[in-house]
Amino acid sequence: MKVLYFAWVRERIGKAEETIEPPVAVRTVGDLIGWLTTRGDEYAYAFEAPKVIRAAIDHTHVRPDTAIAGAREIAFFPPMTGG
Amino acid sequence: MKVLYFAWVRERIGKAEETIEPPVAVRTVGDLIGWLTTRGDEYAYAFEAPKVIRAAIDHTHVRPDTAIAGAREIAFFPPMTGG
Amino acid sequence: MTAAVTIRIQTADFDVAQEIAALTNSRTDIGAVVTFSGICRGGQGGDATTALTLEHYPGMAEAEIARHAEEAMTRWPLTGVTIVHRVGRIVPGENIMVVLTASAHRQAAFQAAEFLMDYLKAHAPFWKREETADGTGWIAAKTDDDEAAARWDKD
Amino acid sequence: MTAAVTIRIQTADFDVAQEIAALTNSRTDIGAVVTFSGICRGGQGGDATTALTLEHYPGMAEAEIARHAEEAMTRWPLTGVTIVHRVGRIVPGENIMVVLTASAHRQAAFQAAEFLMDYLKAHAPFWKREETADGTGWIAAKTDDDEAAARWDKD
Repeated sequence: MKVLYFAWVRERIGKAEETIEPPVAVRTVGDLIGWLTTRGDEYAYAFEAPKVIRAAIDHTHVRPDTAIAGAREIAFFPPMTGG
Repeated sequence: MKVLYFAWVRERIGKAEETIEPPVAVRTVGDLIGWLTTRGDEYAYAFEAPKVIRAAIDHTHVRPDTAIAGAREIAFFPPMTGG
Repeated sequence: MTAAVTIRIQTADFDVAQEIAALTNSRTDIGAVVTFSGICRGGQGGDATTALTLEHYPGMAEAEIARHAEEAMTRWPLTGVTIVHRVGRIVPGENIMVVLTASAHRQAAFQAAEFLMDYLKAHAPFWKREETADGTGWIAAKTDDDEAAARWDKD
Repeated sequence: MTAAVTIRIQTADFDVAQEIAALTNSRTDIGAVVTFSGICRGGQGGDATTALTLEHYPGMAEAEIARHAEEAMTRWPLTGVTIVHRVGRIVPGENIMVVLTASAHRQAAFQAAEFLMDYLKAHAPFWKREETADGTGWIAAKTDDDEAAARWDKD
Protein backbone atom coordinates (compact mmCIF):
# COMPACT_ATOMS: atom_id res chain seq x y z
CA MET A 1 0.00 0.00 0.00
CA LYS A 2 1.37 3.35 -1.07
CA VAL A 3 1.10 6.23 1.39
CA LEU A 4 1.56 9.90 0.42
CA TYR A 5 2.12 12.88 2.68
CA PHE A 6 1.57 16.54 1.81
CA ALA A 7 2.40 19.98 3.22
CA TRP A 8 3.46 19.98 6.88
CA VAL A 9 2.58 16.29 7.29
CA ARG A 10 5.23 15.58 4.62
CA GLU A 11 7.70 17.97 6.25
CA ARG A 12 7.27 16.48 9.71
CA ILE A 13 7.60 12.88 8.52
CA GLY A 14 10.49 13.86 6.27
CA LYS A 15 9.30 12.02 3.18
CA ALA A 16 6.68 12.50 0.49
CA GLU A 17 5.73 8.84 0.05
CA GLU A 18 6.48 5.31 1.11
CA THR A 19 5.14 1.80 0.74
CA ILE A 20 3.84 0.19 3.93
CA GLU A 21 2.35 -3.12 4.97
CA PRO A 22 0.28 -2.55 8.09
CA PRO A 23 -0.91 -5.60 10.10
CA VAL A 24 -4.39 -6.93 9.31
CA ALA A 25 -5.75 -5.51 12.58
CA VAL A 26 -5.33 -2.04 11.00
CA ARG A 27 -8.74 -1.81 9.30
CA THR A 28 -9.67 1.88 9.07
CA VAL A 29 -8.01 5.18 8.21
CA GLY A 30 -8.04 6.03 11.91
CA ASP A 31 -6.38 2.69 12.75
CA LEU A 32 -3.71 3.44 10.15
CA ILE A 33 -2.96 6.84 11.69
CA GLY A 34 -2.65 5.13 15.08
CA TRP A 35 -0.30 2.50 13.67
CA LEU A 36 1.82 5.08 11.82
CA THR A 37 2.35 7.10 15.02
CA THR A 38 4.09 4.03 16.52
CA ARG A 39 6.71 4.07 13.76
CA GLY A 40 8.80 6.91 15.17
CA ASP A 41 8.89 10.38 16.66
CA GLU A 42 8.51 12.03 13.24
CA TYR A 43 5.20 10.19 12.70
CA ALA A 44 4.03 10.92 16.24
CA TYR A 45 4.77 14.61 15.57
CA ALA A 46 2.99 14.62 12.19
CA PHE A 47 -0.12 12.96 13.64
CA GLU A 48 -0.06 14.59 17.10
CA ALA A 49 -3.48 16.19 16.42
CA PRO A 50 -5.23 13.43 14.43
CA LYS A 51 -8.49 15.40 14.21
CA VAL A 52 -6.75 17.97 12.04
CA ILE A 53 -5.44 15.37 9.58
CA ARG A 54 -7.37 14.83 6.36
CA ALA A 55 -7.11 11.60 4.39
CA ALA A 56 -7.88 10.42 0.86
CA ILE A 57 -8.05 6.91 -0.55
CA ASP A 58 -7.38 6.64 -4.28
CA HIS A 59 -7.99 10.37 -4.77
CA THR A 60 -11.27 10.55 -2.81
CA HIS A 61 -11.69 12.24 0.56
CA VAL A 62 -12.42 9.73 3.33
CA ARG A 63 -13.27 9.81 7.02
CA PRO A 64 -11.33 8.20 9.89
CA ASP A 65 -13.80 5.30 10.05
CA THR A 66 -13.43 4.44 6.35
CA ALA A 67 -12.02 0.94 5.75
CA ILE A 68 -8.64 0.80 4.01
CA ALA A 69 -9.18 -2.65 2.49
CA GLY A 70 -8.46 -2.57 -1.25
CA ALA A 71 -6.80 0.86 -1.18
CA ARG A 72 -3.94 1.34 -3.60
CA GLU A 73 -2.96 4.84 -2.43
CA ILE A 74 -3.69 6.57 0.85
CA ALA A 75 -2.77 10.20 1.38
CA PHE A 76 -2.55 12.24 4.57
CA PHE A 77 -2.51 16.02 4.61
CA PRO A 78 -3.57 19.12 6.58
CA PRO A 79 -6.82 20.99 5.84
CA MET A 80 -6.62 22.40 2.34
CA THR A 81 -5.82 26.05 1.63
CA GLY A 82 -6.03 26.37 -2.14
CA GLY A 83 -8.12 28.72 -4.18
CA MET B 1 -38.57 72.91 -19.26
CA LYS B 2 -36.62 70.44 -21.39
CA VAL B 3 -38.21 67.06 -22.08
CA LEU B 4 -36.28 64.05 -23.42
CA TYR B 5 -37.66 60.85 -24.93
CA PHE B 6 -35.83 57.53 -25.32
CA ALA B 7 -36.24 54.21 -27.13
CA TRP B 8 -39.78 53.55 -28.42
CA VAL B 9 -41.16 56.62 -26.63
CA ARG B 10 -38.78 58.69 -28.78
CA GLU B 11 -39.71 56.75 -31.91
CA ARG B 12 -43.46 57.12 -31.36
CA ILE B 13 -43.27 60.85 -30.64
CA GLY B 14 -40.83 61.34 -33.50
CA LYS B 15 -38.37 63.52 -31.65
CA ALA B 16 -35.64 63.05 -29.05
CA GLU B 17 -36.22 66.27 -27.13
CA GLU B 18 -38.17 69.47 -26.99
CA THR B 19 -38.78 72.46 -24.74
CA ILE B 20 -42.28 72.77 -23.31
CA GLU B 21 -44.19 75.17 -21.08
CA PRO B 22 -47.04 73.26 -19.45
CA PRO B 23 -49.78 75.22 -17.64
CA VAL B 24 -49.40 75.68 -13.90
CA ALA B 25 -52.15 73.14 -13.21
CA VAL B 26 -49.70 70.45 -14.40
CA ARG B 27 -48.02 69.75 -11.08
CA THR B 28 -46.79 66.12 -11.15
CA VAL B 29 -45.07 63.75 -13.56
CA GLY B 30 -48.41 62.02 -14.05
CA ASP B 31 -50.11 65.33 -14.80
CA LEU B 32 -47.41 66.07 -17.35
CA ILE B 33 -47.98 62.72 -19.12
CA GLY B 34 -51.69 63.51 -19.23
CA TRP B 35 -51.05 66.96 -20.65
CA LEU B 36 -48.56 65.63 -23.25
CA THR B 37 -51.11 63.09 -24.54
CA THR B 38 -53.37 66.02 -25.52
CA ARG B 39 -50.68 67.42 -27.81
CA GLY B 40 -51.30 65.01 -30.70
CA ASP B 41 -51.79 61.42 -31.81
CA GLU B 42 -48.04 60.69 -31.64
CA TYR B 43 -48.05 61.62 -27.93
CA ALA B 44 -51.25 59.69 -27.26
CA TYR B 45 -49.61 56.65 -28.90
CA ALA B 46 -46.34 57.02 -26.94
CA PHE B 47 -48.18 57.32 -23.62
CA GLU B 48 -51.07 54.94 -24.36
CA ALA B 49 -50.00 52.69 -21.44
CA PRO B 50 -48.82 55.26 -18.87
CA LYS B 51 -48.08 52.59 -16.24
CA VAL B 52 -45.29 51.25 -18.45
CA ILE B 53 -43.63 54.66 -18.84
CA ARG B 54 -40.69 55.46 -16.58
CA ALA B 55 -39.63 59.04 -15.84
CA ALA B 56 -36.57 60.83 -14.52
CA ILE B 57 -36.15 64.41 -13.33
CA ASP B 58 -32.64 65.82 -13.61
CA HIS B 59 -31.15 62.30 -13.96
CA THR B 60 -33.00 60.76 -11.02
CA HIS B 61 -35.79 58.17 -11.31
CA VAL B 62 -39.13 59.59 -10.14
CA ARG B 63 -42.68 58.33 -9.63
CA PRO B 64 -45.87 59.62 -11.29
CA ASP B 65 -46.78 61.57 -8.15
CA THR B 66 -43.45 63.43 -8.00
CA ALA B 67 -43.82 67.22 -8.39
CA ILE B 68 -42.19 68.73 -11.46
CA ALA B 69 -41.65 72.18 -9.92
CA GLY B 70 -38.05 73.28 -10.38
CA ALA B 71 -37.19 70.54 -12.87
CA ARG B 72 -34.71 71.50 -15.56
CA GLU B 73 -34.89 68.23 -17.52
CA ILE B 74 -37.59 65.57 -17.51
CA ALA B 75 -37.12 62.31 -19.41
CA PHE B 76 -39.66 59.66 -20.41
CA PHE B 77 -38.67 56.16 -21.46
CA PRO B 78 -39.71 52.48 -21.40
CA PRO B 79 -38.49 50.05 -18.71
CA MET B 80 -34.75 49.69 -19.04
CA THR B 81 -33.07 46.72 -20.71
CA GLY B 82 -29.36 47.35 -20.33
CA GLY B 83 -26.74 45.11 -18.79
CA MET C 1 -4.98 53.17 -0.61
CA THR C 2 -8.39 54.34 -1.60
CA ALA C 3 -10.93 52.53 -3.71
CA ALA C 4 -10.91 53.18 -7.44
CA VAL C 5 -14.13 53.61 -9.40
CA THR C 6 -13.98 53.60 -13.20
CA ILE C 7 -17.12 54.06 -15.29
CA ARG C 8 -17.13 54.24 -19.06
CA ILE C 9 -19.89 54.23 -21.67
CA GLN C 10 -18.44 53.69 -25.11
CA THR C 11 -19.11 52.27 -28.56
CA ALA C 12 -15.72 50.51 -28.72
CA ASP C 13 -15.19 47.00 -27.43
CA PHE C 14 -13.09 46.48 -24.30
CA ASP C 15 -10.54 43.96 -23.08
CA VAL C 16 -11.36 42.33 -19.76
CA ALA C 17 -7.71 41.52 -19.00
CA GLN C 18 -6.76 45.19 -19.45
CA GLU C 19 -9.58 46.20 -17.12
CA ILE C 20 -8.40 43.67 -14.51
CA ALA C 21 -4.84 44.94 -14.87
CA ALA C 22 -5.97 48.57 -14.43
CA LEU C 23 -7.91 47.62 -11.30
CA THR C 24 -5.10 45.63 -9.69
CA ASN C 25 -2.09 47.52 -11.04
CA SER C 26 0.59 48.25 -8.41
CA ARG C 27 -1.66 47.12 -5.56
CA THR C 28 -1.01 44.10 -3.35
CA ASP C 29 -4.08 44.38 -1.10
CA ILE C 30 -6.42 42.65 -3.56
CA GLY C 31 -7.14 38.97 -3.07
CA ALA C 32 -10.16 38.56 -5.35
CA VAL C 33 -11.37 40.04 -8.63
CA VAL C 34 -14.78 39.07 -10.00
CA THR C 35 -15.76 39.99 -13.53
CA PHE C 36 -19.16 39.71 -15.14
CA SER C 37 -19.22 39.98 -18.93
CA GLY C 38 -22.56 40.39 -20.65
CA ILE C 39 -22.38 39.05 -24.20
CA CYS C 40 -24.80 39.40 -27.12
CA ARG C 41 -26.52 36.07 -27.75
CA GLY C 42 -27.58 34.88 -31.18
CA GLY C 43 -29.25 31.66 -32.20
CA GLN C 44 -31.05 29.86 -35.00
CA GLY C 45 -34.34 30.69 -36.67
CA GLY C 46 -36.30 33.78 -37.68
CA ASP C 47 -36.64 35.15 -34.16
CA ALA C 48 -32.94 34.80 -33.30
CA THR C 49 -31.05 38.04 -32.68
CA THR C 50 -28.83 39.08 -35.57
CA ALA C 51 -27.79 42.36 -33.91
CA LEU C 52 -28.59 44.63 -30.97
CA THR C 53 -28.49 48.41 -30.95
CA LEU C 54 -28.03 49.90 -27.52
CA GLU C 55 -29.29 53.38 -26.70
CA HIS C 56 -28.63 55.20 -23.43
CA TYR C 57 -29.52 58.40 -21.62
CA PRO C 58 -26.23 60.34 -21.59
CA GLY C 59 -25.55 61.93 -18.24
CA MET C 60 -28.13 59.93 -16.34
CA ALA C 61 -26.59 56.58 -17.30
CA GLU C 62 -23.22 57.63 -15.88
CA ALA C 63 -24.88 59.11 -12.78
CA GLU C 64 -26.95 55.98 -12.08
CA ILE C 65 -23.97 53.68 -12.50
CA ALA C 66 -21.81 55.91 -10.27
CA ARG C 67 -24.52 55.99 -7.61
CA HIS C 68 -24.69 52.18 -7.56
CA ALA C 69 -20.91 51.85 -7.53
CA GLU C 70 -20.79 54.13 -4.48
CA GLU C 71 -23.57 52.10 -2.86
CA ALA C 72 -21.58 48.89 -3.46
CA MET C 73 -18.52 50.55 -1.90
CA THR C 74 -20.46 51.35 1.27
CA ARG C 75 -21.91 47.84 1.52
CA TRP C 76 -18.77 45.78 0.90
CA PRO C 77 -15.05 46.33 1.60
CA LEU C 78 -14.04 46.83 -2.03
CA THR C 79 -10.73 48.10 -3.32
CA GLY C 80 -12.19 48.99 -6.70
CA VAL C 81 -15.09 48.81 -9.15
CA THR C 82 -14.97 49.12 -12.93
CA ILE C 83 -18.04 49.24 -15.14
CA VAL C 84 -17.85 49.53 -18.92
CA HIS C 85 -21.09 49.54 -20.92
CA ARG C 86 -21.13 49.66 -24.70
CA VAL C 87 -23.73 51.49 -26.80
CA GLY C 88 -24.41 51.32 -30.54
CA ARG C 89 -24.71 48.23 -32.73
CA ILE C 90 -23.44 44.92 -31.37
CA VAL C 91 -23.57 41.52 -33.06
CA PRO C 92 -23.89 38.06 -31.44
CA GLY C 93 -20.74 36.96 -29.68
CA GLU C 94 -19.64 40.53 -28.94
CA ASN C 95 -19.33 42.06 -25.49
CA ILE C 96 -22.17 44.27 -24.26
CA MET C 97 -20.79 45.26 -20.87
CA VAL C 98 -18.53 44.24 -18.04
CA VAL C 99 -18.58 44.76 -14.28
CA LEU C 100 -15.41 44.18 -12.25
CA THR C 101 -15.18 44.18 -8.48
CA ALA C 102 -11.97 43.85 -6.47
CA SER C 103 -11.63 43.11 -2.77
CA ALA C 104 -9.36 41.49 -0.24
CA HIS C 105 -12.03 38.79 0.14
CA ARG C 106 -13.95 36.69 -2.34
CA GLN C 107 -17.44 36.96 -0.85
CA ALA C 108 -17.36 40.78 -1.00
CA ALA C 109 -16.24 40.72 -4.64
CA PHE C 110 -18.92 38.19 -5.63
CA GLN C 111 -21.76 39.89 -3.78
CA ALA C 112 -20.87 43.37 -5.03
CA ALA C 113 -20.70 42.15 -8.64
CA GLU C 114 -24.13 40.47 -8.36
CA PHE C 115 -25.59 43.56 -6.72
CA LEU C 116 -24.24 45.83 -9.43
CA MET C 117 -25.51 43.58 -12.22
CA ASP C 118 -28.99 43.33 -10.71
CA TYR C 119 -29.19 47.11 -10.27
CA LEU C 120 -27.78 47.90 -13.68
CA LYS C 121 -30.34 45.62 -15.34
CA ALA C 122 -33.24 47.25 -13.49
CA HIS C 123 -32.18 50.90 -13.05
CA ALA C 124 -29.53 52.00 -15.54
CA PRO C 125 -31.09 53.88 -18.48
CA PHE C 126 -30.08 51.70 -21.42
CA TRP C 127 -32.42 50.18 -24.01
CA LYS C 128 -31.83 47.37 -26.48
CA ARG C 129 -33.31 47.31 -29.95
CA GLU C 130 -33.09 43.90 -31.55
CA GLU C 131 -32.69 42.89 -35.18
CA THR C 132 -33.88 39.44 -36.27
CA ALA C 133 -34.53 37.84 -39.64
CA ASP C 134 -38.23 38.50 -38.97
CA GLY C 135 -37.79 42.22 -38.28
CA THR C 136 -36.69 44.65 -35.59
CA GLY C 137 -38.12 45.71 -32.24
CA TRP C 138 -37.34 46.92 -28.74
CA ILE C 139 -36.56 44.21 -26.22
CA ALA C 140 -39.10 44.11 -23.39
CA ALA C 141 -37.91 44.36 -19.80
CA LYS C 142 -38.16 41.26 -17.64
CA THR C 143 -40.10 41.51 -14.41
CA ASP C 144 -37.62 39.13 -12.80
CA ASP C 145 -34.95 41.80 -13.28
CA ASP C 146 -36.95 44.07 -11.00
CA GLU C 147 -37.27 41.23 -8.51
CA ALA C 148 -33.55 40.51 -8.69
CA ALA C 149 -32.79 44.15 -7.93
CA ALA C 150 -35.37 44.32 -5.13
CA ARG C 151 -33.64 41.56 -3.14
CA TRP C 152 -30.87 44.07 -2.33
CA ASP C 153 -33.27 46.73 -1.04
CA LYS C 154 -32.89 47.46 2.63
CA ASP C 155 -35.95 47.38 4.87
CA MET D 1 -23.50 22.45 -28.55
CA THR D 2 -22.18 20.68 -25.53
CA ALA D 3 -20.63 22.23 -22.45
CA ALA D 4 -16.86 22.62 -22.37
CA VAL D 5 -14.83 21.84 -19.24
CA THR D 6 -11.19 22.90 -19.10
CA ILE D 7 -9.05 22.17 -16.05
CA ARG D 8 -5.37 22.99 -15.80
CA ILE D 9 -2.87 22.95 -12.95
CA GLN D 10 0.31 24.75 -13.95
CA THR D 11 3.24 26.79 -12.67
CA ALA D 12 2.89 29.38 -15.46
CA ASP D 13 0.69 32.44 -15.15
CA PHE D 14 -2.47 32.66 -17.26
CA ASP D 15 -4.35 35.38 -19.12
CA VAL D 16 -7.99 35.79 -18.14
CA ALA D 17 -8.96 37.33 -21.50
CA GLN D 18 -7.52 34.32 -23.33
CA GLU D 19 -9.48 31.98 -21.08
CA ILE D 20 -12.68 33.95 -21.73
CA ALA D 21 -11.99 33.86 -25.47
CA ALA D 22 -11.42 30.10 -25.39
CA LEU D 23 -14.70 29.59 -23.51
CA THR D 24 -16.80 31.78 -25.78
CA ASN D 25 -14.99 31.23 -29.10
CA SER D 26 -17.33 30.59 -32.05
CA ARG D 27 -20.38 30.28 -29.79
CA THR D 28 -23.34 32.65 -29.79
CA ASP D 29 -25.40 30.94 -27.07
CA ILE D 30 -23.50 32.54 -24.18
CA GLY D 31 -24.99 35.62 -22.54
CA ALA D 32 -22.89 35.76 -19.38
CA VAL D 33 -19.34 34.94 -18.36
CA VAL D 34 -18.28 35.26 -14.73
CA THR D 35 -14.62 35.08 -13.77
CA PHE D 36 -13.15 34.84 -10.31
CA SER D 37 -9.44 35.57 -10.05
CA GLY D 38 -7.65 34.73 -6.81
CA ILE D 39 -4.61 36.96 -6.37
CA CYS D 40 -1.69 36.77 -3.93
CA ARG D 41 -2.01 39.53 -1.34
CA GLY D 42 0.97 41.26 0.24
CA GLY D 43 1.05 44.06 2.75
CA GLN D 44 3.24 45.99 5.14
CA GLY D 45 5.09 44.78 8.22
CA GLY D 46 6.92 41.66 9.38
CA ASP D 47 3.91 39.36 9.09
CA ALA D 48 2.98 40.46 5.54
CA THR D 49 3.28 37.81 2.84
CA THR D 50 6.34 38.22 0.65
CA ALA D 51 5.65 35.03 -1.33
CA LEU D 52 3.44 31.93 -1.38
CA THR D 53 4.48 28.46 -2.46
CA LEU D 54 1.58 26.28 -3.55
CA GLU D 55 1.76 22.51 -3.31
CA HIS D 56 -0.88 20.14 -4.66
CA TYR D 57 -1.72 16.44 -4.77
CA PRO D 58 -1.24 15.54 -8.45
CA GLY D 59 -4.02 13.35 -9.76
CA MET D 60 -6.39 14.00 -6.88
CA ALA D 61 -6.40 17.78 -7.43
CA GLU D 62 -7.48 17.36 -11.06
CA ALA D 63 -10.04 14.71 -10.08
CA GLU D 64 -11.58 16.85 -7.32
CA ILE D 65 -11.81 19.91 -9.56
CA ALA D 66 -13.34 17.85 -12.38
CA ARG D 67 -15.87 16.33 -10.00
CA HIS D 68 -16.98 19.78 -8.84
CA ALA D 69 -17.11 21.13 -12.39
CA GLU D 70 -19.41 18.24 -13.33
CA GLU D 71 -21.52 18.91 -10.24
CA ALA D 72 -21.84 22.58 -11.26
CA MET D 73 -22.90 21.47 -14.77
CA THR D 74 -25.71 19.35 -13.35
CA ARG D 75 -26.92 22.13 -11.04
CA TRP D 76 -26.89 25.06 -13.46
CA PRO D 77 -27.42 25.41 -17.24
CA LEU D 78 -23.79 26.18 -18.08
CA THR D 79 -22.21 26.25 -21.50
CA GLY D 80 -18.71 25.93 -20.10
CA VAL D 81 -16.41 25.95 -17.08
CA THR D 82 -12.68 26.70 -16.99
CA ILE D 83 -10.52 26.34 -13.90
CA VAL D 84 -6.81 27.12 -13.88
CA HIS D 85 -4.87 26.78 -10.62
CA ARG D 86 -1.21 27.63 -10.32
CA VAL D 87 1.32 25.80 -8.16
CA GLY D 88 4.85 26.76 -7.19
CA ARG D 89 6.13 30.11 -5.93
CA ILE D 90 3.91 33.16 -6.38
CA VAL D 91 4.60 36.72 -5.21
CA PRO D 92 2.07 39.40 -4.13
CA GLY D 93 0.06 40.80 -7.01
CA GLU D 94 0.36 37.60 -9.06
CA ASN D 95 -2.55 35.36 -10.00
CA ILE D 96 -3.11 32.21 -7.95
CA MET D 97 -6.11 30.79 -9.78
CA VAL D 98 -9.12 31.59 -11.90
CA VAL D 99 -12.59 30.09 -12.27
CA LEU D 100 -14.70 30.96 -15.31
CA THR D 101 -18.33 30.03 -15.82
CA ALA D 102 -20.37 30.68 -18.95
CA SER D 103 -24.12 30.47 -19.36
CA ALA D 104 -27.01 31.93 -21.29
CA HIS D 105 -28.12 33.58 -18.03
CA ARG D 106 -26.30 35.66 -15.45
CA GLN D 107 -27.64 34.04 -12.28
CA ALA D 108 -26.45 30.58 -13.37
CA ALA D 109 -22.97 31.91 -14.15
CA PHE D 110 -22.71 33.77 -10.82
CA GLN D 111 -24.02 30.93 -8.70
CA ALA D 112 -21.86 28.30 -10.37
CA ALA D 113 -18.72 30.43 -9.94
CA GLU D 114 -19.44 30.96 -6.24
CA PHE D 115 -20.18 27.27 -5.76
CA LEU D 116 -16.94 26.26 -7.47
CA MET D 117 -14.86 28.73 -5.44
CA ASP D 118 -16.38 27.62 -2.14
CA TYR D 119 -15.77 23.97 -2.98
CA LEU D 120 -12.27 24.51 -4.29
CA LYS D 121 -11.30 26.37 -1.11
CA ALA D 122 -12.62 23.59 1.11
CA HIS D 123 -12.04 20.39 -0.90
CA ALA D 124 -9.35 20.75 -3.55
CA PRO D 125 -6.00 19.38 -2.31
CA PHE D 126 -3.78 22.45 -2.48
CA TRP D 127 -1.71 23.91 0.34
CA LYS D 128 -0.11 27.32 0.69
CA ARG D 129 3.23 27.90 2.38
CA GLU D 130 3.80 31.54 3.19
CA GLU D 131 7.02 33.54 3.34
CA THR D 132 7.13 36.69 5.46
CA ALA D 133 9.92 38.91 6.75
CA ASP D 134 9.47 37.11 10.09
CA GLY D 135 9.82 33.59 8.65
CA THR D 136 7.90 30.94 6.75
CA GLY D 137 4.99 28.67 7.61
CA TRP D 138 1.95 26.85 6.28
CA ILE D 139 -1.22 28.88 6.05
CA ALA D 140 -3.97 27.55 8.32
CA ALA D 141 -7.36 26.67 6.84
CA LYS D 142 -10.28 28.91 7.74
CA THR D 143 -13.32 27.28 9.30
CA ASP D 144 -15.54 29.71 7.42
CA ASP D 145 -14.34 28.11 4.18
CA ASP D 146 -15.90 24.84 5.35
CA GLU D 147 -19.07 26.73 6.22
CA ALA D 148 -19.11 28.45 2.83
CA ALA D 149 -18.83 25.09 1.09
CA ALA D 150 -21.47 23.48 3.33
CA ARG D 151 -24.14 25.99 2.23
CA TRP D 152 -24.24 24.21 -1.15
CA ASP D 153 -24.73 20.74 0.38
CA LYS D 154 -28.07 19.19 -0.45
CA ASP D 155 -30.21 17.84 2.37
